[in-house]
Amino acid sequence: MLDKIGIAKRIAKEVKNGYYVNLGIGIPTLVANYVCKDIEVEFQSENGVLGMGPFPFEGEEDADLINAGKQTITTLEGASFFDSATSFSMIRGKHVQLTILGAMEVSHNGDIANWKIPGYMVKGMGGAMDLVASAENIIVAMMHTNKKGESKLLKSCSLPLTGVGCVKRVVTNLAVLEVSIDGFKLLERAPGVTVETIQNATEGHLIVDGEVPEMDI
Amino acid sequence: MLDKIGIAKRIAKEVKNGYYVNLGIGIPTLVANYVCKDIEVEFQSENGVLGMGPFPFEGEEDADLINAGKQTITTLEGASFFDSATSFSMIRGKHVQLTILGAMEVSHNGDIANWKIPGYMVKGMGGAMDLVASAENIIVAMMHTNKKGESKLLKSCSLPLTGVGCVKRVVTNLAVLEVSIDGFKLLERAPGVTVETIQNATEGHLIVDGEVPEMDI
Amino acid sequence: MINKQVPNAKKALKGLTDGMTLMLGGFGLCGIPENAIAEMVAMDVKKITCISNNAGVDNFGLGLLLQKHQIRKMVSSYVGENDEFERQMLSGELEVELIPQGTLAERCRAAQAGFPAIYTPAGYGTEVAEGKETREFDGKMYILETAFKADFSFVKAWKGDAAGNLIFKATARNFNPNMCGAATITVAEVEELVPVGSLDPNQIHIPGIFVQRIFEGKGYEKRIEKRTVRQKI
Amino acid sequence: MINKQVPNAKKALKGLTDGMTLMLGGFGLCGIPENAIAEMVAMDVKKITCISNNAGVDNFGLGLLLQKHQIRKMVSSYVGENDEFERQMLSGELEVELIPQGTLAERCRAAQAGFPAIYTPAGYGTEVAEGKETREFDGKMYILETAFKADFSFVKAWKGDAAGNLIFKATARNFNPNMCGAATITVAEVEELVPVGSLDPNQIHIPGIFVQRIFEGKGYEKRIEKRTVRQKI
Repeated sequence: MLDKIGIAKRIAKEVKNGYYVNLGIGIPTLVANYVCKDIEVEFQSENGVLGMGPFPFEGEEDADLINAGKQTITTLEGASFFDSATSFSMIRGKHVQLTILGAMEVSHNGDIANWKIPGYMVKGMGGAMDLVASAENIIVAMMHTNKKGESKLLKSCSLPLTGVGCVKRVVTNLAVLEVSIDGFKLLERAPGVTVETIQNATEGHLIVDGEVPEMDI
Repeated sequence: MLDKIGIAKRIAKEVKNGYYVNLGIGIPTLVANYVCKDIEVEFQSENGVLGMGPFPFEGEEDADLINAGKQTITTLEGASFFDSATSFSMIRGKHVQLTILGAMEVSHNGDIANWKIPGYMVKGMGGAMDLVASAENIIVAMMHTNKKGESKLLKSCSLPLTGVGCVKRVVTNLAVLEVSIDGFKLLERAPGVTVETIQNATEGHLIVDGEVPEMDI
Repeated sequence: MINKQVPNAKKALKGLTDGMTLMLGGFGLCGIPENAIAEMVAMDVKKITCISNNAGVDNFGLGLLLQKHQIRKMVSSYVGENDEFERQMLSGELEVELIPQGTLAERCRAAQAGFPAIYTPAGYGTEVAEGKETREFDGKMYILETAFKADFSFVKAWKGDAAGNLIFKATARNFNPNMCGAATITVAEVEELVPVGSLDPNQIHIPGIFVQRIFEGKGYEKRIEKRTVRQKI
Repeated sequence: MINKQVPNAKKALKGLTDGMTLMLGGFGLCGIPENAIAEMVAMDVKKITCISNNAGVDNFGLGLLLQKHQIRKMVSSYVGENDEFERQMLSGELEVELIPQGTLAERCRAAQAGFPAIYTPAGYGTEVAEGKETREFDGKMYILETAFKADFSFVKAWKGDAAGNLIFKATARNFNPNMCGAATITVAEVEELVPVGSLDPNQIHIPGIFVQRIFEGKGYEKRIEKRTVRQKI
């Protein structure tokens, strides 16, 4: 079973040379730390920066330089700033190749719910609806089950949707799964996790095709 | 009767303090020379410049700095450069207050034809269709009649249209006319030109309401 | 050159009245029109509708207007980090319309550029699409979203000149350029008002034609919402 | 940083084949991709469709491709100043689609920004609207125009870096930024390729994400189409 850092490390392997990547808040933010140093990657933040770098050293924070999570950041060589409309042109126009974000629920047809729980204060969807409606390649990073132990990989989402039929891949503390027309295809098991454990934690249709290898992180 | 410079001088009086103005090719280009020096005006050219100045001195031409007529130009203090989409945002978004352009025909309901003569080589509409479809305030500068002596102010345009119901005012070598729901309203006569002369040169419905003053140029 | 300079925030906000619809630039507390907000608090203008990506925090940004119950409705993409906001929203005192961030940006740009509406895929199949026209293009579904209509747009830039030309700094740019010229009157406040002619015409982010009034703001606090740092090794 | 640099025009045009649809920046002869055009002449690529505001003059710009009968179709707003163009058009050898200049710019921008179509008032009631969907918004009529689909986009910038970041100069900017990222592959040629990190991130006109290949062009002629001057008094 993986912890959050483990999930981030596994997702980092999905980041390929030449990718522009948008990282959501939470586990996705951690992914940047584990991307292979030998490949060329740039991180986009939808508030208007391409070429994001690490957090600043203490005393070097700039109030005018933040990411979409409102955290102070730095930029790397080759960075650029732009307005919000241009930022979403990059996203909607499919110039950002990979979007990694968290979710409360994913259904086996690729629907995602991650912005609203009826009865609770709704903070808003931010850029998530634009991201999931546009990106060619969406990876969800989340725990396989919620705090009550209920599956977050469902036949059909119960929460209000963020996007329909858009998720391509899900990486959880238990497994790597691909969204296919027939359901969640189990690609890899987390170290020490059995297929049976994954099956029990997955409410949506799970496809197990032959031997399922363990993740190599 | 006015010559082209006279028409330009008369139109220059329509340019008010604080106006952003787009000038078409031909007589409209001349207007810039006669705008009152005491008012604040900026000229926009749709190829991407605001704050156009006069032609450069010989030897100071810059191939990267032209107007929409492809002539070498200069800029004034406070000028800015921008891309074509932004340029037409200014036009379509009604940020340019006044458009002055030439025409082959104008009808008394405000239609304009100025881009195509069937049977002749068609060069294209350039930015004219965007300008006439968007501007709040469009003044046409032209001769009252064509080379054959036929009226260019018509009941209905015979040539392919550039825009419909958009012209607000026409200044010709003979008169200043306003486009109203009832027809061309005669506002001013060129020096020495009689109402009868204007009537004879106008095929579209001409409205003569009381004494028509002579232009003050 | 057409002079857009006004002496202060008070003159810049002339004509702002109760019930108006306003656009306000900024992302979180980054790049917000601090002086215009302070002046609105002083004016005590009421029942305003704010189109702004976020709603500030309890005691800064639009939170200052919320404290005084000056806002009737917020149109935003994300409104966390604000307890008073939550209280007013849950009590029904404050109306909230949540829309996708890219849709918000483009509805501003549509107003700026004279487009009546746009087709965006964002929100298709979700409650954001409810009651809206949808349409297929090349096998993909889109929602028709209309251009915003606002009375005032308040933006904050880094440098500007009396001609209204603006330059923004880093990610304080965000929605500010898209809101210029997107309302009847655009008011720009700048950290530094420089002499006309000192900005490179090639490097201006927003040409002055999109701005009606400009003034040099005072006492920018530029509060940091989430100070995150790394340790020197 | 993702490196987009290629050594020369030949490498930059790799994959360009007969029958493709291309976007080319420039207004008249100002800001045209001279090196890409020269390479296309050398490659002798045929039956291409060019989306470009103008068609060059007889012996420069796109006129060089016309001379060799390489262009099947032009999509432009204005095509004067070119006798060979006129001859080929009147003989039916060359297909020409004339569209309003603002529509041309925005159909590029729509492709860049992932919008399927736009509503513009330009051309309503004229032959440009024939066969197109029209629609009323707030009492005004608009035409639905679709985003362009192109295989290559060739743009010319003033300065650029290996990350693909671009800065344009004066009115040589024109359609170039709007065509970046509007085709499958965007090829940028620059007068000067500067080291990564030397461009101010705040002053970049086109972020590198919109550019797939970049190279430093050679021997720019930058011909002036209409040299107009005033006399020193």
